[in-house]
Amino acid sequence: MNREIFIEPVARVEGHGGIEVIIENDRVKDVKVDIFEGPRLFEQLVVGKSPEESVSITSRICAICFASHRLADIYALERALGVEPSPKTKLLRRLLHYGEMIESHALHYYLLALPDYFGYPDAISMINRFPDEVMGGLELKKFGNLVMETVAGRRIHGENMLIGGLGKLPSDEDLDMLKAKALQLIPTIERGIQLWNEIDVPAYMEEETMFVSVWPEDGSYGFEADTIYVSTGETFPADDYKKVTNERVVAHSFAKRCRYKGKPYTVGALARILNMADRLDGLAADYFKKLYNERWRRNPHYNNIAQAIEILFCLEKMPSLIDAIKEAKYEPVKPTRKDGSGTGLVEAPRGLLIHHAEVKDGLVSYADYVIPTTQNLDDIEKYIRNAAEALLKQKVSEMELPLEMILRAYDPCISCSVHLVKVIRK
Amino acid sequence: MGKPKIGIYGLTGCAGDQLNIINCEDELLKLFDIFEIKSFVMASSAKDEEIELDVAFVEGSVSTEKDLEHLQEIRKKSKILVAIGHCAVYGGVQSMFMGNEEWMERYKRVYGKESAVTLTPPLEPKPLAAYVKVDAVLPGCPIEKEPFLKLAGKLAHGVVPRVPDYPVCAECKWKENECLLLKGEICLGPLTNSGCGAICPSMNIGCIGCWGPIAKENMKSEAMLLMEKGFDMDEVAKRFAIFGGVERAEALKSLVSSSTKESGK
Amino acid sequence: MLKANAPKCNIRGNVVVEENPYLPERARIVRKFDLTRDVRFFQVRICDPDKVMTWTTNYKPGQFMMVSLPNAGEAPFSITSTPSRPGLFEFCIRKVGRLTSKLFELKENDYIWLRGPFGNGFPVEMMYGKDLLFVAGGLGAAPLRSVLLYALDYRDRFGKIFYLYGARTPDDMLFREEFFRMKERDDFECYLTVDADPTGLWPFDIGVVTSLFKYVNVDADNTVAIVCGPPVMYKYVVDEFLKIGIPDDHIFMTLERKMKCGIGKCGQCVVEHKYTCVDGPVFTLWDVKNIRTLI
Amino acid sequence: MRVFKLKRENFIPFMKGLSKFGELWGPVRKGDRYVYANEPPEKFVLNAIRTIVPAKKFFLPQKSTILKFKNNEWREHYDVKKRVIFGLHPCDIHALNIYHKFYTRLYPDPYYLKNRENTLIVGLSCLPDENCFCHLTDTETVNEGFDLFLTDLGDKFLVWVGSPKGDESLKLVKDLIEDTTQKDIDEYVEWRKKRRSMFKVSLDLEGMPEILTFNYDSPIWEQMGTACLSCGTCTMVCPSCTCFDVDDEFDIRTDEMNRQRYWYSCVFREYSMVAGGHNFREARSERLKLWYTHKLVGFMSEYGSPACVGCGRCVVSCPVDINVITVAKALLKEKPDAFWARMASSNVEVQHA
Ligand SMILES: Cc1cc2nc3c(=O)[nH]c(=O)nc-3n(C[C@H](O)[C@H](O)[C@H](O)COP(=O)(O)OP(=O)(O)OC[C@H]3O[C@@H](n4cnc5c(N)ncnc54)[C@H](O)[C@@H]3O)c2cc1C
Ligand code: SF4
Ligand code: SF4
Ligand code: SF4
Repeated sequence: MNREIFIEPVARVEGHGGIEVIIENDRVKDVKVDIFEGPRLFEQLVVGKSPEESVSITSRICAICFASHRLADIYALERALGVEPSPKTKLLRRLLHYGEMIESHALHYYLLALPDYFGYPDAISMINRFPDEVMGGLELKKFGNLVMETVAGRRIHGENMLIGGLGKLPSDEDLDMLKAKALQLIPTIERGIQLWNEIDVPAYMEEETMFVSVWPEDGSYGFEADTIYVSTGETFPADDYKKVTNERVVAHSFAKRCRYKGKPYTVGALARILNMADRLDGLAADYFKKLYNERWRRNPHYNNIAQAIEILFCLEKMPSLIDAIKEAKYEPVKPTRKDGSGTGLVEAPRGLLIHHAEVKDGLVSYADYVIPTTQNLDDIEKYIRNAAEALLKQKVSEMELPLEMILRAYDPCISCSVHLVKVIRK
Repeated sequence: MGKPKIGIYGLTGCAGDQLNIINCEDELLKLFDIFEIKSFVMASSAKDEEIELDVAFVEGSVSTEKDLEHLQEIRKKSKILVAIGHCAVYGGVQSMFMGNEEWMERYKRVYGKESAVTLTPPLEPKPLAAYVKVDAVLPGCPIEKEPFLKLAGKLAHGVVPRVPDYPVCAECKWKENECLLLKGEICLGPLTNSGCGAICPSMNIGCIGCWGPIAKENMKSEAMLLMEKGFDMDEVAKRFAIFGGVERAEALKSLVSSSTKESGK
Repeated sequence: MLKANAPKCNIRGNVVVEENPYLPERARIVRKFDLTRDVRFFQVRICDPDKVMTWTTNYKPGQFMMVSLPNAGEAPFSITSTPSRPGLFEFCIRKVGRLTSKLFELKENDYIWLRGPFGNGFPVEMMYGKDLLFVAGGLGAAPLRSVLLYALDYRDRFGKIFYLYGARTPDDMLFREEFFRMKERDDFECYLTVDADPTGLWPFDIGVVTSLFKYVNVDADNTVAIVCGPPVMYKYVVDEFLKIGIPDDHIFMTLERKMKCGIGKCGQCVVEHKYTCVDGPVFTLWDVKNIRTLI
Repeated sequence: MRVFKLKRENFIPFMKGLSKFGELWGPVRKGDRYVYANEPPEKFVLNAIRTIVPAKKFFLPQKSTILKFKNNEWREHYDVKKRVIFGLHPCDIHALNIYHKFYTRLYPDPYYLKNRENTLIVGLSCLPDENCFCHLTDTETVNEGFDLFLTDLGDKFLVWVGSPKGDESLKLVKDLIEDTTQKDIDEYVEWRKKRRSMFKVSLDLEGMPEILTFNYDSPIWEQMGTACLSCGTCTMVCPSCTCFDVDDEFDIRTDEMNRQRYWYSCVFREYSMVAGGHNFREARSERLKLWYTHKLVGFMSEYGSPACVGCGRCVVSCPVDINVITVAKALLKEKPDAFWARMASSNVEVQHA
């Protein structure tokens, strides 16, 4: 019973992950993350490809956060090729990003996390007790999709966002339609946020940790930047990402893990909201202040409510963003050089995502991607171990769900998978 | 006939096809109503793996021994097995270098030693049909909602659907687009299965072929046409390969080798 | 009952369409049984009682119907019954694909939908007083049975009748028992053959269908020959007809093409300028010589 | 035929007046080409040449539901709108006339007829570009098949009335039109002369039916077959191509079964494929040969004239240059400068599955 942990560096892992908790003599002996996702070798697939092809290929890394991957790749390659996109392009990218945040967070909060807290196998079963909330969640998810469809061309793997510009600009009518819908949905997410009050957040795993996120230079709350912020107060330029992530190969596992200064850290909605709390405004700030307490810094479950607040944030920002898009000037921009390297930093819904690319003679020569889940794994293990120790006395079958919920709180791409945690008592 | 019992499964891929099923927001309840969903791990933790299935939808490529075992189990218990998405139907982008015998090399470049993995042995990614009988396919990276609902509508009555015999260009013309090939851009529409509704050409972006190669494609003609438009053969061959799947990878070998001969002259 | 309408309209005028030729009529399966391993016989009755008689008396042998099931699609099938025995339509259907597999799942009393009849059919009036020579191969017996039964029902209107039928094995022969019984009749000559007889119990000829021509004895100038079978068969059978001396325009054959509408619109059955669904499926050898790629 | 005059400044009010008949559709710009779109008349491009897709889309839409099935019953389904379609050129109207003959013979198609009945066709004169060849197909002028037809003479239009429906529709704009004068007629004659002189293509198209018949086994079919992408573009854009396919679609949202028909093409692989997998036209060259013989010969014997109206859409749409002009040239033994001819003579050996 000595298995090794297997995580592909850029793997998307939904449905293919598992965590094994081994208990021996009433002590937690081992917590193991197994990820069965087959290797797809993306970093190798793009070598020799043109930058455009790289962008198309890397958005296939993940369906739920294809836009983040695509944007991270575009940023990395634009930096490498000396492209400074026009204002409209930049703003449309932000809109796409908001769409993805809303879609992904709504999917996770309403369809995957809430059923756990309320004791249902899925959202469909939850519908009888919370019809408005569940339908509202679907409504939000649908809106997120609509935003992505409008801006990127389709809900998943939309090809419209290109290096230096777009294939086709969305029409003003379409944008106005999005704006109107965003305003309509604000009360929906408010109701969703209020559900949190009914939840008794488990406390058995609590422990302090570090939070890492982007740090937009203009002082706003946001999802893209050239700077990384660590909750210790330090900042790093994008190209120095390795100083933070410190990807290393652990002895017992083939997977790379990340630690900052030897300590595990957390990325994601919770990290963003704690790091950039001062930068929130509007209703999002109000709800955050109302719901915040010191436990947020010790308990990963609060990632879920952070997601809900971020949905609200995106909806609130959307109208002014859309106005700005309509005003802004558009111009497609061509690469100014054929060689270079660059790092793209974005916040995927589940946390900091880094694409680093090097281009030689117009073709990608090297690529390195650091995905949020890799960064969270050590913290996930830590919290699961804490919880397992606290719940030791319980029956195995009763332990599994609480442990699974911790993993799921991270929305770690494997969140959709069930029976993730296997407790083995020896 | 009672409600057909179905299962939705994922092997190695980006889960986009399953996600797009979940993305059928307005129709999801209806789908749960028409079918008895026995397993859909991505959407529900209620599952029943023992039962015989009328239809199994499988996404993803076979990329590990574990994938293969899982697939064989699913095949055994299902009457109709439907491959959904490019990975399941053609192998996915991860199979673009299929057959060039360097897979282990690339693998080691990412993972270091080949022996370091003991969890489940990795396999070179392949489509489902490389291992089991597949009764119907819905290509696409990812699948689209409308074709999926149409497929589901057919399967709801036990009718096994077929992919259309016409390429993206047909849908592109239905949408009244100008042809990008004529404008000198690289568009894989003529070689690609229809179904997406010609999304990309409608946005002035050449089709990259994500619905996979259409049966009996005329790759030679398109390749030569693009060469006349000023692309070089390697560039064209590379583009063809990205979503070309396993079969085209084979065909491309001769395409590339003959072009090197040509340019050697 | 759909009839081809003469154009009632010019470009300026408005037209009133009395019937929608795409609209199927509901029918019920009355009886079904297997003729061979993969061919099933269906007797169906139009559900609307007012239409039962008009529909089943107003067609010609050799015509076909578009048979459909919702979702499984629609396809042409020859009517194998004869208007001389009204009340029911009969079809022989081979299981080959999407629609036919669904048809095979149906039980008695289940609904199916019909449109038609379509196609030109055999010109039976033109055959009056003539000797008839039928040659059927495999499933080709389905459309020929319609004319054969028609001719037998109006036996006195025709001269000598020869019916030659070849199948791969005894098990592949459609209506075997029916033909066995017919062989007893002395007002027409029925010869059956099989390519091979694995059972060893086959009492009649063994060999390809052309080997049965040795039994044929007709007045060549006054004979109508009718052939239907797999495409490969036509050439050999036609050679035999020509050897006997039957004129080109007295040799009829029914052909198969993909059809989606049955009324000369979808285009998929087109051969040069002929639409197999409205100009066929019955063609003469003369047509075949003039319309390239017809067979 | 009755003719009136419409001052140019009255064009917009005239169109707005007609739009009381129904939705107004006309040619608007899309990229470098044009499409019929439901837009205000200010956006219509009066010198537009050949829309990407012809007006057949109004009568047999790209995809439409013809029947619906519910409770064991099939029902007809119509989705008909009253429409004014403006901007059809003579070739387009000729093509519609072919459509009309085709769809009303034998078993009149009720969907076509309903759409036709609810459409007001307003033609528009045009000046040819280098790809127009309606002068070779005898379709450069048109006498019937439209309700109204506008000839653009610069500061004014001549308005020809082609049907009782057209006559009726003029009541909607009666204040805007006036009688013609001798001067208008003289100008019109001048305009025709000018138009005639602008055609560039010259070719013996009249001889095509015979030439095609004689060239049935010509190797050029094989050459074109190796280049043809089977993309179907030529048939989608050709205003006289009529083929469709039918499929049932069960809409799980409404529990309704829709029998749909959609544009299909003789160049598609399964066009002539029958049960058992036998394909009567397996080779691309066979399918192309059908296209050309059916359009240029087959139609002759059925309707008295070939079905090509010289609009030039296939000429500007086929990515590999297979079109009526290059095919005709090749059959007439003029070596065309077309991609497929270059491909046939190239010695690059590309093998593929
Ligand atoms: C005038 C006429 C009369 C006829 N009369 C009879 C009759 O009396 N009895 C009878 O049994 N038949 C008859 N037929 C033939 C009958 O129409 C076909 O058998 C029928 O269309 C089959 O329909 P299907 O939906 O079951 O098959 P389909 O699902 O349409 O497919 C049929 C077969 O075509 C092949 N095929 C088609 N598309 C594909 C694809 N994409 N991939 C692989 N294979 C493909 C396969 O081999 C498949 O099995 C007649 C046809 C005509 C034109
Ligand atoms: S743009 Fe692309 S898909 Fe559209 S017709 Fe041209 S080649 Fe085909
Ligand atoms: S146009 Fe091509 S690349 Fe775009 S979605 Fe369709 S198949 Fe994929
Ligand atoms: S064949 Fe070509 S030129 Fe002739 S009508 Fe059709 S598209 Fe126009």
